[in-house]
Amino acid sequence: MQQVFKRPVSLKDVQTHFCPGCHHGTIHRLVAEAMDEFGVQQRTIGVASVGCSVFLYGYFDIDVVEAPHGRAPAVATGVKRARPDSFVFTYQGDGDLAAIGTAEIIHAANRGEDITVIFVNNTTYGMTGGQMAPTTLVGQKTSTSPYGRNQAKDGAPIRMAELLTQLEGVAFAARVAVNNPRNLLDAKKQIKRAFRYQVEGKGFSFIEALSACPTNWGMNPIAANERVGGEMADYFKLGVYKDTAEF
Amino acid sequence: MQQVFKRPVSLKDVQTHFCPGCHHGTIHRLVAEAMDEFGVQQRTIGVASVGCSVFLYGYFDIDVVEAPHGRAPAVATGVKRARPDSFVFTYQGDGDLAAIGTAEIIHAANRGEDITVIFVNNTTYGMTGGQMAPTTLVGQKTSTSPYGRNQAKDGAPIRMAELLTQLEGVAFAARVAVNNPRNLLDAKKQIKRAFRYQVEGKGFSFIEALSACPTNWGMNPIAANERVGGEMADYFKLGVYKDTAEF
Amino acid sequence: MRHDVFIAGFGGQGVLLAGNLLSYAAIIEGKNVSFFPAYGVEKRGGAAMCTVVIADGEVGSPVVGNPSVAVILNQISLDKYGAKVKPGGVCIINSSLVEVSTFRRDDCETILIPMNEIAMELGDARMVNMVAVGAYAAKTGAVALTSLTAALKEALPERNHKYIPANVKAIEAGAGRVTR
Amino acid sequence: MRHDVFIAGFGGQGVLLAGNLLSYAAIIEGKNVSFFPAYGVEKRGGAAMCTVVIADGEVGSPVVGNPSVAVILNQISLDKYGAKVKPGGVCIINSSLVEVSTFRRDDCETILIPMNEIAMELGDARMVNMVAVGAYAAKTGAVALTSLTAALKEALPERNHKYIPANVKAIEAGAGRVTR
Amino acid sequence: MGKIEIDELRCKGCGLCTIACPQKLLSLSEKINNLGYTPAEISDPSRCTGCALCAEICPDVAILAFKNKTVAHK
Amino acid sequence: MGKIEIDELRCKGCGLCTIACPQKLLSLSEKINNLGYTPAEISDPSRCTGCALCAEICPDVAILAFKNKTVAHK
Amino acid sequence: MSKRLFVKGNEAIAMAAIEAGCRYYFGYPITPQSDIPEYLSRELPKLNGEFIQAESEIASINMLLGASATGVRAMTSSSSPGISLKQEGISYMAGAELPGVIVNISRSGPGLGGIDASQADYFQSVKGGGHGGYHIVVLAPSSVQEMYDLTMLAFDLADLYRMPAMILGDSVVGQMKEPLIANKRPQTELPVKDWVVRGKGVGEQRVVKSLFLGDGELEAHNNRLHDKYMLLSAREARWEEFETADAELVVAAFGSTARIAKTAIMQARQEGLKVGLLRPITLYPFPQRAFADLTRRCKRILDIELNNGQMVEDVRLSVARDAEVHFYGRPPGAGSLPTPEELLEQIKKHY
Amino acid sequence: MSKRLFVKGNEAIAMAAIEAGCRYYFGYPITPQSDIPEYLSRELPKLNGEFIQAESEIASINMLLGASATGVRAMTSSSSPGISLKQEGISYMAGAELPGVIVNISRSGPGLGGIDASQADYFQSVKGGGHGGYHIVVLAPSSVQEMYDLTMLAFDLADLYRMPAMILGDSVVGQMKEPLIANKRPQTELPVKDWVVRGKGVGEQRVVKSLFLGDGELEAHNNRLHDKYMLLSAREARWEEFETADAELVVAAFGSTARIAKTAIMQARQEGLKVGLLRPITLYPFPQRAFADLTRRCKRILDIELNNGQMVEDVRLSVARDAEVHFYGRPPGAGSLPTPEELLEQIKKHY
Ligand SMILES: Cc1ncc(C[n+]2csc(CCOP(=O)(O)OP(=O)(O)O)c2C)c(N)n1
Ligand SMILES: Cc1ncc(C[n+]2csc(CCOP(=O)(O)OP(=O)(O)O)c2C)c(N)n1
Ligand code: SF4
Ligand code: SF4
Ligand code: SF4
Ligand code: SF4
Repeated sequence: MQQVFKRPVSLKDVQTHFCPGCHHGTIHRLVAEAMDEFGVQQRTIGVASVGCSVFLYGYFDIDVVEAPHGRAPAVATGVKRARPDSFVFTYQGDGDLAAIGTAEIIHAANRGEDITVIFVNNTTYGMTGGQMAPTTLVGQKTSTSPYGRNQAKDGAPIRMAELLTQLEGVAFAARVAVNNPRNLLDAKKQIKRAFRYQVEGKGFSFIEALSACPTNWGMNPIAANERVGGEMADYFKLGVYKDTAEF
Repeated sequence: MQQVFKRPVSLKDVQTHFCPGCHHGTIHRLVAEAMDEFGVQQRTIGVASVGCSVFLYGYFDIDVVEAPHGRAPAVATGVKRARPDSFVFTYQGDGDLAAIGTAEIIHAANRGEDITVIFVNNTTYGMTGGQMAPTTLVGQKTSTSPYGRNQAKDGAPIRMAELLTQLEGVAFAARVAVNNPRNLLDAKKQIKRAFRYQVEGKGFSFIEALSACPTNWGMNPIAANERVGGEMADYFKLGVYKDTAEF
Repeated sequence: MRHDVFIAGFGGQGVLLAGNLLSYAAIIEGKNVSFFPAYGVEKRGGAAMCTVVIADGEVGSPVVGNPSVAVILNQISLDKYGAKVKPGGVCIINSSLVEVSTFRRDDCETILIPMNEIAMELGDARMVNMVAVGAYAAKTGAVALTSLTAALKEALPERNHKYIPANVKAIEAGAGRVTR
Repeated sequence: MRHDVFIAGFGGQGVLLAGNLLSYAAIIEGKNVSFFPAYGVEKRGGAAMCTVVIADGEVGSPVVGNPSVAVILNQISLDKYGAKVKPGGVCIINSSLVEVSTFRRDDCETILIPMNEIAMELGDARMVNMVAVGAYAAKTGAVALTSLTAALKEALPERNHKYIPANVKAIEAGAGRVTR
Repeated sequence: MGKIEIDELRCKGCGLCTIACPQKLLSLSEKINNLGYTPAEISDPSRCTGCALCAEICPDVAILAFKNKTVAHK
Repeated sequence: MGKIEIDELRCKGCGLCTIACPQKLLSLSEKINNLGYTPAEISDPSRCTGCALCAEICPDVAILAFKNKTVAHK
Repeated sequence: MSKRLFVKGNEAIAMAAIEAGCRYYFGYPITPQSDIPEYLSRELPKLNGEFIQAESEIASINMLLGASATGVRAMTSSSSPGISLKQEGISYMAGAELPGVIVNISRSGPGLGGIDASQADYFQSVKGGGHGGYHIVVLAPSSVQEMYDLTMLAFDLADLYRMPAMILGDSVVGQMKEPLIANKRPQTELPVKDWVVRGKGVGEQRVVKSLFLGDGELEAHNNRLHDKYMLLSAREARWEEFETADAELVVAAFGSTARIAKTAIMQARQEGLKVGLLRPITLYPFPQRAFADLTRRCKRILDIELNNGQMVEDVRLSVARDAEVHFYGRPPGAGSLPTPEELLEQIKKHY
Repeated sequence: MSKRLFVKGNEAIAMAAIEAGCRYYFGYPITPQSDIPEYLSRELPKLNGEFIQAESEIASINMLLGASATGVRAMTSSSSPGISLKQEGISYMAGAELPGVIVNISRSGPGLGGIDASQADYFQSVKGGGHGGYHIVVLAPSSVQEMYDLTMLAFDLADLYRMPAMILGDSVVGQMKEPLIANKRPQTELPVKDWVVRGKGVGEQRVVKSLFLGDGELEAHNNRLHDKYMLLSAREARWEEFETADAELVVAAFGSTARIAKTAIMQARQEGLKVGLLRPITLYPFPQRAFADLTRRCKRILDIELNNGQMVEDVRLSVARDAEVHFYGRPPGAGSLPTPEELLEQIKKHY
């Protein structure tokens, strides 16, 4: 029998610290697969952000720079400008990218930095214990929105893929999910497409991946997984928002 | 004879420090007129930003809080939440709002803070001596883009009115200019409309005013004024981008 | 008198509740107490641990290097904290889950209690923590059993007050396993 | 020897160029020099001012409280800096634009030169600064006139080198107005 | 029908009013004010309609405008 | 036609594979692994088609999949 | 005796803020202080207050600045990296003489470091981590009760002296639970806030700012601030002395370290060593006089900190010229909290 | 003698950075240092370098962090409020042991303050304005020539010790023009950067980080950093002495103030007063030994700063126990630069 599924080479063979059913693991794997596919592992410099994905270097077998919370796009800019021949990606949560790091992502995107951004949207701050994020859905209860997110006071959840699409510097933007095989296979495709932009020097590429955080949603993994395809995908529509290159 | 044009009450009768032909003066006056029109002077708290408009308190006869560079929307949020009965506006340059203050404007707008933002876009950092701004046009020479803004490295000029329009919290957004009587009269109208949103508690309103900086553009005032209606308005299209309320 | 204790186990074994209960009991007795939980990264991987210090006067340090007693609810905890107990101290160990054959502390008293079995017998495996606290209180006299049972009302959320009688039984069962 | 001077006027009167020229002349003579311009807010409202210190040895402080000489090109500057000149010092004043009747410094030498007129006569009102520098150099001997003329090449951008002969004339005209 | 008053001390001589005036009545004078600027002046006051556009465009509120028996333009 | 290998030490018992399997062959076992999780198990291995969807969805790469004589699915 | 509650240190801060009349909170999540925003997000809405989870620490400190400028009592909290981000805003608040309480439940660094208890932000807090040479009040609680009481004091001192006040704690005092008597807000005579922006009405314009460009204006402003700091120093320095009367060696320590040291000192006393504790409660103003007075008699100080030596400089600057100041530091990190036993050893070493 | 150019202090820094091999600059405009980015925006593109005007100071310091992690020489510059914003990033760089040069042409504060020369960022610079108890190299040039030479030194020290290095100046040294000899980059033996990220290739994974969560790991890391600081202190402290040999009073001052003081000292000497100058060139490491040695003989120090007293603490901590340290400070602002005449008066007062 032939092996039809194996661990990507770029992903270390270790246990992760992620909670059961957390999609960070899946998204990590898809990113590693894309790295394998394009053969960029050896020239990749990953930029880790602060959040549940802070241990990027523990899981990917690549060089990694750790950025302060929210600043990964700026760090990646410094890395890529100094080493234009390297493959540079950031991996950021929604607290990291859509709150504290708003200015950095917008301006890196606007400059059209030749990097790839993997943005994991799980509608909460995972690592710090489930506080409200800019992406928390209206009505969603979190540890700092105990009565549910109130649009009148807290605003509506922010749609980063759509927002960034407005910027000329963005070459590719898509929102994906990994909650079922169909979405997952599409996610795989879009992540690879995003990588291809950078591999061929075609500019800034952005993937927003919807992700489950069973722990902080107070749900079991299956229910959490369902929420991704349910109310989350209802609000954060999956799809390719911008695709400027012909390959 | 009847006086058909007079100095608005909310504007102090003093000489400004603005350079000859600088539109900051005109925009100040229009804002003061809107204040007079709605009779809000006495309950207004202005939030000054850092830039050529830092002396807001010297020109408007209102209470003023000075914000650190870029942070006026956050300061205004604190003011308005603590004093919901006051009329709160920020007045910010393009370095202030579209560069260092990107996160603050996006999130104040996204929360739908009940404030009015006057954004003066003069495609440069006036106060610090004419460096490149996020709004500097492609090819424009500034003291830090001596060879002209290079889109490949510096990105395209950012269109804040359009970008903010994407956010649900934004109730009203318009881009105006004051370079000729027609545009000016329209600017007056839109500024008043923006004020009305706050006066009637209808949410976040945003005015982007194109503005000349003859000094740092190295142009005489008339040529600078022409540039506003010319290449600037070509790229930064005037108009109302969002207008959600019926009055 | 000053009593200090480590309580350690899996998340889910009710380690923090045990520490809280002990603390409330001390407060009821008019004593001072300090409860210091391990948190954040330390508790990743599902470990739970807390330190409780009870004193008549000032509690002093909430941080304890070598406690006089350790209440050990699972294997990992024994491996991590068993060696820290003060010479002459006591280890109260949940023998249902812990293999003590490799644990070498001739200078400590080791009390083995099959807490899971006892809790099960009383009808709910989740009462392991109560068995443990009962044993600790009875062994050390840090707080009276009556204070513990009185403290249940404070330590448990309202909705769980219906379980108080069962918990009292578990405390007593634990206490019954030790002699002072 | 140590020479220090304030040069002050409107923006547009070439105050900074005058200071630069003096500095280059000092460098040509192998001296040390420090040129410190007022900047930023201070220069708002169109004022321009700089301090130049020239010394054979270390220049020491680039900041001068009471200069031995002030070169004053307009009224505001006299009002602001006239009083700061050291007792026994010299004020070289552009009498074309400055009303000196209210200026009371019996302890200073006051040299009045109608610089605008002189510059106009030489064909360009913008050479006021050259007249002033010439007068300063001649009065103080801080630098030689030949050094000044040699320095013009350094201080002026290439495209303005064609004006050097006119500037030299202006320097000389200024120098001709003072006796040392 | 109309009249303007130019505050020569406030005027910075930017010239914007000169292009705003539909009648082309305004120009910059030769004389210099106390800040070194050449203030605007009106050439033929009798032709002023009191449209106030010069006043509107002036960044320094250096012009006041008057008109005969019409409602104030806002 | 197919086969999967579940790494019981890596499995965190999230159950996502149980809903991904088109044949509904997977379920969580009763036994607890060294980290306190109940790992997934396959009930009727002979019915496994080797479609690898369980492996794809597993966040912990705890499943490897094999198939007879077909090209690897990527 | 009123009822003793059993409360986490962080929560005690949140409770005290409410008791002190604070109804406005602006913050951004960070371990190990998130209990504070979590508590306030539950309670403030009930009191008609405002809880904003801001987009960042920078936004938080500036919302605090804005709210404080209107005269309300307001607060922000964070932990070390977040506090670094607030430095510009703190400097602006100090410059504009705005009250406002800032809580730093600090963690270990530098950089991302870890989340364990640390005292390595001492310098940042007391010397001014921001630019421009200002000071803020810095209070260092060492028990849950003090987390509560000093938070109320922080609001009062901030209002009394028109300056930001900081609570500097760590995860030991933040995460531990202890009995708490929820004291009422002290009756402090507070100055009228006649400087706040409120809409000028028919009155005078008011401006809250730190920009001073007139000749000599900024210097005068700084000198006024300096005078205020001197006054603060003369009036508000607070410290605890424990067993110092006959001590031959005095331990200097603050916050959580002082708690650990206290047990070590009790142990030392049991062994017959005459050891005491001088615990600064206000880190700024630093209790210089207490050290000066004490070292007129006792010539041996052992300064203990969870860092590589920071407060020890202020101790050295305060003691009598002939006093010996020794230092023992444990830079923080997972597993690096000193134990009483360990500190006892250090005491014996320097005794 | 090579040709003497006539150059502005700020430009000297930019020129030196290029001579030192720096090809990457990230910054955000702020007075009074904008000459630096302006110069580099012209020159770096010609050298195939990268000049980025970032969206903020925070982005700048983090771009520096990223570039530096790849091993290139890189720089950022700003002024006080902007430097406050960089504190978190500086702490991360210190924690990750990244070199990189940071220029602070500081201005007066606190808050927005003004743009005049100030030395009120001394504490922020040398004590660590960011969190976590780290240090960075801090160099204080006092002439245009030193702006140039010390910038090159900053790059070397940063690489030698794997830590950020700061140039701390102000508008006096930044805006003044003086003759400059554009020295060649010194031939320094630099360690191989075997820690940089570069794409692992077939080699070992490399990680640049400041997170250390293992038991005892972060403490060990901090202790290693501390050892490095001690080494730096032992080897790299630099200072200038002027007329100290027979001095009965020595002025301590750095940067622009030292320049002003020098003239005052020359005047004092002319009047027969035996006065000298001890000017720290490295503010961190502070030249403690120089002060200790000097005050074994000369017991009177007059510390002069453009602030209300900061370096004076390090002076007090360094001098012999029986030395008297006096302080004269002018907090900065428009019109508040002291003159030599004024300092002479102070010298006489304390002589
Ligand atoms: C400056 C700063 N502020 C706050 C934090 C605390 N913090 C750590 S991770 C995190 C956010 C985590 O949420 P997210 O980015 O959504 O990632 P997730 O953990 O959900 O994957 C925060 C706020 C920090 N480390 N630094
Ligand atoms: C934190 C910080 N960074 C930089 C500055 C310097 N600075 C003052 S104003 C300004 C920008 C001015 O440009 P803009 O906002 O476009 O307003 P304008 O002057 O053009 O009206 C800058 C960068 C500052 N004061 N604070
Ligand atoms: S807390 Fe949430 S995001 Fe973090 S590992 Fe657990 S499930 Fe994943
Ligand atoms: S510099 Fe530009 S923006 Fe500033 S006052 Fe002058 S013209 Fe206006
Ligand atoms: S527009 Fe105003 S400032 Fe400009 S020239 Fe006319 S009157 Fe003068
Ligand atoms: S998806 Fe993976 S981790 Fe989850 S139950 Fe299945 S095998 Fe286990």
